[in-house]
Amino acid sequence: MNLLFPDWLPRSNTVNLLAGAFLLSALYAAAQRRLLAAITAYQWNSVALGLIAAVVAVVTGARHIALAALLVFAIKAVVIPAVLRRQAMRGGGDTVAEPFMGVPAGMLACGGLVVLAFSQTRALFGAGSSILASCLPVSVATTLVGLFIMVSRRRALMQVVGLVIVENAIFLAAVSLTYGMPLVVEMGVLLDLLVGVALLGLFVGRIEETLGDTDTTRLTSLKG
Amino acid sequence: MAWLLPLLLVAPLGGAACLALGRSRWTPRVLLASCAAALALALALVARTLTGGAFTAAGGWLHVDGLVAMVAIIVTAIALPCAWYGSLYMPFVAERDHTDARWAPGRYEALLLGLLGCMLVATAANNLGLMWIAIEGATLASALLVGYYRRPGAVEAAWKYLVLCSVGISLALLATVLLYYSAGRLFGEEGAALQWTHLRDAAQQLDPRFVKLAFLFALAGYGAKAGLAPMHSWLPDAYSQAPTPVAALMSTALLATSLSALLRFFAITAACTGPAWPCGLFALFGALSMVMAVPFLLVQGEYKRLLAYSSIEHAGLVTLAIGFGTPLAVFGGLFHLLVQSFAKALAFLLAGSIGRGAHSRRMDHFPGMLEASPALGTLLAVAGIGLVGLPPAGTFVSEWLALAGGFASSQGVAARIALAALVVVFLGLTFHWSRMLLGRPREGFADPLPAGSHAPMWALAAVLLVLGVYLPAPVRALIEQAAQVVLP
Amino acid sequence: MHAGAIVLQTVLLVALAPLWNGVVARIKARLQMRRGSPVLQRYRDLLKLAGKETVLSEHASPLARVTPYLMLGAAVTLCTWTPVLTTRPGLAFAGDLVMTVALLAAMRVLLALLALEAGTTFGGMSASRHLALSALAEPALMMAIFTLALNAHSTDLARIAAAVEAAPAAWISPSHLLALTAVWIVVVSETGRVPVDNPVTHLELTMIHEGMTLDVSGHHLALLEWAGAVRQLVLLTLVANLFLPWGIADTLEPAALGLALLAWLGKLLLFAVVVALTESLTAKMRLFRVPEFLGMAFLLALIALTSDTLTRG
Amino acid sequence: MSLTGLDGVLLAGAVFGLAVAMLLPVLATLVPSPPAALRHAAPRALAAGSCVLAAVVGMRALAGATPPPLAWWPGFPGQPFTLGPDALSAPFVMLFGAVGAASFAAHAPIGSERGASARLALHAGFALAMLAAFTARHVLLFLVAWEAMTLLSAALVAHDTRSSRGRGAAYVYLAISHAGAACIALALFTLSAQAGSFQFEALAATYARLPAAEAARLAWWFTAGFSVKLALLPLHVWLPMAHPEAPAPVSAMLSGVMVKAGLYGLLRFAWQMPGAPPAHWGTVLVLAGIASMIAGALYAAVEADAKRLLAYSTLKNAGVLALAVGLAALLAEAGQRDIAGVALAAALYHAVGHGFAKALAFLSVGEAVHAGGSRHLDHLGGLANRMPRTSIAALVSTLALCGLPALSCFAGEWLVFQSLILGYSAGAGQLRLVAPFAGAALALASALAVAALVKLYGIAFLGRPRTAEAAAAHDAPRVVGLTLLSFTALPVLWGLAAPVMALTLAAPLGALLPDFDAARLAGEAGFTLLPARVDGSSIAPAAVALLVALFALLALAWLRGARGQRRVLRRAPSWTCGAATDTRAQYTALGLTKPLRLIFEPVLRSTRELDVLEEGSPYFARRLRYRSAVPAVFERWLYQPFVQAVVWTSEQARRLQTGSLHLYLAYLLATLVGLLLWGR
Repeated sequence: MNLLFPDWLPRSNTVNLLAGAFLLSALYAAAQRRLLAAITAYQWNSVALGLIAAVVAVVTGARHIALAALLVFAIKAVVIPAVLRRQAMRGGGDTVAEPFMGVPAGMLACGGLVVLAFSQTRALFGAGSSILASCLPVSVATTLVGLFIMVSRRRALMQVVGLVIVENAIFLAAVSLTYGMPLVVEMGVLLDLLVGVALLGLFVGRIEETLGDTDTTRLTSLKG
Repeated sequence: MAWLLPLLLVAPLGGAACLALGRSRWTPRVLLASCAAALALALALVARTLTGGAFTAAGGWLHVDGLVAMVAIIVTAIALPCAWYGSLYMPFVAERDHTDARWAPGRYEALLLGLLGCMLVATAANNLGLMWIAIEGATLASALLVGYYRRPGAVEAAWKYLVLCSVGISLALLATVLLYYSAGRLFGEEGAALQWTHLRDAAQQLDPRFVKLAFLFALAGYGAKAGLAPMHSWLPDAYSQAPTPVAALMSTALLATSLSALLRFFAITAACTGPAWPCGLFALFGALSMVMAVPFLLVQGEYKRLLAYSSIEHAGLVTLAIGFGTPLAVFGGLFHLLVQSFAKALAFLLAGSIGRGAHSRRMDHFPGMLEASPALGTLLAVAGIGLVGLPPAGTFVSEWLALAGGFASSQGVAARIALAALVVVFLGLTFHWSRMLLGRPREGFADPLPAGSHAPMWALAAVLLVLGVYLPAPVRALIEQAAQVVLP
Repeated sequence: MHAGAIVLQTVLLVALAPLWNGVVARIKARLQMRRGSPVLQRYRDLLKLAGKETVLSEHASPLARVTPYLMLGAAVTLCTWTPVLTTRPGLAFAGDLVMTVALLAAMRVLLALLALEAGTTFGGMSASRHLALSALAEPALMMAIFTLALNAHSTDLARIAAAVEAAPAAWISPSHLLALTAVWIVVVSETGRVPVDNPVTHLELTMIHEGMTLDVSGHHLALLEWAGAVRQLVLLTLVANLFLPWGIADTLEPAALGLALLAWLGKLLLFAVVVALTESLTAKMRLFRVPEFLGMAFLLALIALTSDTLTRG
Repeated sequence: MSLTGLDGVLLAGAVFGLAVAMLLPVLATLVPSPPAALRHAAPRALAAGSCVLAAVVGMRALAGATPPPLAWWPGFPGQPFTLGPDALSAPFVMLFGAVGAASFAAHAPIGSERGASARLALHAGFALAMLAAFTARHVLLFLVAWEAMTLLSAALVAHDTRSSRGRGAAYVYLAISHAGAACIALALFTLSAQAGSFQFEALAATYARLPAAEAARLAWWFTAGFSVKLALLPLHVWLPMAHPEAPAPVSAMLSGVMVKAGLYGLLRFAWQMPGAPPAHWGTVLVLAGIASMIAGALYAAVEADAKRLLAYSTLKNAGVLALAVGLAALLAEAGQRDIAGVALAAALYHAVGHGFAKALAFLSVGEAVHAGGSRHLDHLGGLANRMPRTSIAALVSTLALCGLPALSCFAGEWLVFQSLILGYSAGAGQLRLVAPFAGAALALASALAVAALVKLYGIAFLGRPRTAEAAAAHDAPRVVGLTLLSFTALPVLWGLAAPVMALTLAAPLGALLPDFDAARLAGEAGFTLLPARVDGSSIAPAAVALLVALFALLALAWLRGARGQRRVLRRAPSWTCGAATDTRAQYTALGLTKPLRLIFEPVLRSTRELDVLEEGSPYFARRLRYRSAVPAVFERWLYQPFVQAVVWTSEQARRLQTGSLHLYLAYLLATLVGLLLWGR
């Protein structure tokens, strides 16, 4: 069980590194004006997640985590970006994400969210346990950043991207904190995620066919 | 035990059958049959629970106690009348709006049953991960149902519903993970830390910091699903756009399911950190939801949106009651959760007949219902009585029991706020109802559905009224067991 | 139970009631340098009316045939407990201040209803004015006597009289005088005297009391007239014995009673002179000034009450 | 259900009878072709009978036979529901029974089959709820009954589903009453939480033990709640709207009995349970009472709608009740407990007396309105010769409401005056200041009420019919007419036998003022009514009535002697100074009290407009239109601003829901951030 306290692991630094990359890619996505670039950022985000999963798998030697890592690569880094790209192309090629606020302001906001997340979650850990020390704050921060992306972008697809980034963050927490939940659960989670994204894609399509484009700020016929 | 798996399986199987049958005259019957079977099995489950107490099944994946049995009863008992009504309503809509032209046959039934199955699994799941998956599944199924009519409004509502609830759901997943971690060290075998029963039994040893964090995320996540303010924004759109039977089911069964999921977290947190902290948060969000619903109930033109806000208010009342934390209040809250479902479902089903008959969803377009159609008018009156909580509707007793427990509790202020909110809501709803029931009816209003469509509504009304004057011992025992689960 | 006293004062009041009107009329005539009708003329009128055929409106309800009798009955009933000669009238247990005012109100109600029986313009008009004025007069009367009642700690008329007599200082107290003025105004309006009303006119624009009996004739009219006279005399007696109870007897010795009788007659004569003077010196006021007049009475009575409170409170 | 003793059986009979009477018409509609008897006659008779039973229970309870309460456990948490009269509720139960019986007997089916049976079912349910409200001994049962009473009567107020007036009235009534009920429930549940029980006995025990400040707070909540039912200014607006709209038999119960439920609540929860009302309670009630009396009488005087007029007169009498109770509280506070007893006796006696008179008034006027086809007095007239039975009842009730001696409303007001005078001379605290004004107000209000009621009877029943309908009016159906006539006995009896009847109130008085000896209210041989003081004044209503009759007969005899046996009475057209006038020459209802309206113009602020439709010669227009209205002051200046403010705020608040998904997501994000920041 001492596997749960892997302070002595040199690899923990790699995990920290990857976690940093994870957060950075999320921020990078938040900074994007262009849809496809944001999707790419998400792809990098997923790759970082998969690497972390892999490292944890190696560390703990838990098979199901390795499997989870594979799944992450397959679904999050390949399938979902592909789906999103196809939607983006159908939605008129390299469209602009049209943020409500300028990039610098958005970055400032994201920075604030990250600080908040770190300040609120650091306290939860003692000085030790470095992996956790970096991963939970990162995942919470990324959750908030993902939410912020959803709030601040007009394009329906951008909101999907924000959502999947949030999912990534949570998956990071799952993998890093608990070294993976039971396999079945993770399967289910991933499956649900897949279906969810498919559905979102479906509705993006419908929005397009009913509204003519995917600017979600126009979706205000129901109010009061 | 023997009843549990069939209960969980009957709905999905029926759904698959519907899908397979496609547009066949058997499809609706299969739907009805599986709903009826589910109700029967749920009743059997209740009997089992009342006699034998709580039990865990399927290697710790499933767990049945008072709360589960109660929610299962709510889900199935509402699903049957809704499906019954829908079997008359949906064909009518289909041939009027030609919806099925764009929609593969049998899928409505399949989705409905899928939703039903997911809700039942989510209710009976002991493994928090499984519960999460089931609720996500329910969300997806209901999202498709919300967008069933492909008109712009429906698509918009479905989109908002899907996005907001997915975010909420993922926060709930984070909560699950955190809870899992907080117990990570305690249990040997993998996955045990996801089992609610284990967590509850070991609540004392859990790491309160993580439990608290988990509860916060769960509150935001499952709270959004249950429609607590300020995460409620999707709710009026979804309820007003979804097909009538679906809206009825969502505003009652899905609400109960999400609340029960939230209550699982609540129970563990209360056992770990002591009840004061989670109760405070519950009271806060409950009172907030009630107050938030008030202005929208006062100034509202659309009937179904009105109902949506009213269900926000009721969800708030239940949450608040549990936040009071006194036994009487918790009993009242859960009783309210049970009895308001019948009032709300009745009100929503009426929206179908009346709205279609008047070719409008605006309340000022169907005045004088008592005269236009005495049967529908009477039902509407009963629904109104149930929603505002006047005798002899059961909601009267439940509301007052909940508040009575509140005045005694440490949250007396919240109780007074809730009372004030209830009074103002009463003013609003009675105003709208007086205009719908009385006055000179519009020309040419006719009940579009066959008279048989009244039967399910009468059934709901009967339960609502009976529970207002007499609470049978089994029901009472059931609610008490459920209260035991929430706050031992 | 001194039944004798009761019968005596009742007979006295009922018998003398028409006389007082005659006396007033006579004094007025003298003031106007006329010989005037004989003092007993009123009795002759009453007897003549009593013998006449009575014409009843075809729209009148059965109530119209009962009302005159009830009016007289109520008026005479008042006489049984009004302190006339002694502060120990026999039937004091049956009625007190409130009962007196209530009976007066009852007579007013019956009279107003009677006025509406025939369904004519004049009936309605006078009934309307009558109701309006009495709505102000009744409370004023109530208040005025109430002032005394508060000092007497009782609404029993005889006790009030005794209390006032027992405390001579009270006679000149401001509240007492204010109340007296108020009650006098009320009596004037209740009895339909100038400046509120003119008992001899039948000009529809001005008449109040006469209009209500316009459709009444024959023995009904006789009963009404007599009832009105008795009521008026009772009111005057109340003023005389509650506000100026000089000479009223505390015992039933003949001497005291005789003295009381003289004092009472004297006061009535005094009142007659005052009324006659006002009627010949002042003009009748416009109808819509009358409410102010009565409102003043109400105000005075109220001031009397409160000033009493403040001075003795 | 535990049935013990005769009273238990009687009470159970009344309850079940009313329940069955409520359900029968409903169930009858399920039968394909129900016999008419099942739909109306049978339930109506059953309900009337049950009310008689209730009246008997009430009287026996007054006599001291209070049965152990019926108990039934509906399965809700807490103790079983208990139901039974006690000393305090006894007079109200009796009043309820008597009025209820009359109102059901007079509830003739009108209009469509369906509507008639629906009305009857609602009526029976309303009666059942009221009986339960008076006899409940359990918090939850009391609230259920209280709210059901409001809801069902509101449904009856709106029984004409097409009348927008009825709808508005029902809504205002429901809204205000529910707000009041919320205050009551708040106090009740706070109390029951501290008592740990829903039973009234336990509540009373706890209530008396509470610290003074807290007990006072609860008492004020109760007062606020029950003042709504008692319709004290400014919570009265619903009464003149709602009472007239209901069917006449229901209006009789509303005005005659339900208003007294407010008094019952005040006495029970703000006086009996805590042992004594809180400080300043008396003053507040006295002032509210004075205001209600004068406003009620004044608006009644200028009202032209027969049933609204009666409703306003109810407002006036509610004021009298409040005044009496307030006086009692002040006197008890000042230690003058025997005088306080007089004031309380006044309140209870007047409650019952007014209940009888007002119920009779609504029943008879309702018949007249039905026969004349309009509620507006100017469309009636001359009914006395066309509906003799009804008009007798109307006359008696009108005179009784005028507060004339020997009828039911006189003794109560007399006792009020006595307590005023005695309290004043006893120098009881604030009373020295209040008493004169209270006396003046009471006198003024009575005088104005006289004007109003004379108008009611005089315009509607006397004179000439003003419309063809009124000319063609027929008397009420036989059963109804006989009901009215026999019910006439009650106000007369309550007036004539006042001393004896006052003694029957000993039990409820003892429940409120244990050391008050009610026997001193009646003089020797129960012939005179006394203010509990031998040295005080006294009245003998019966004696007065006898004297009046005696002298009237003497006068009759005298005339017989004076004119021998000649035929003396001749019918002839009315004498209008020689002119032949038609019915329009009669005074109108508005005209009759126009002088009053002018006198009180500054208060009423009535609006008048006169426009000439057709000019004739310069001085004589051919056709005129004259409109006059008395604005509803409280609605305009008190309630409308409140409603407008609420609606405006809601309009502003609705901007939260703009439909923008991003905004909603922002809410979620903000909530999350907030929870993370301050959640723990």
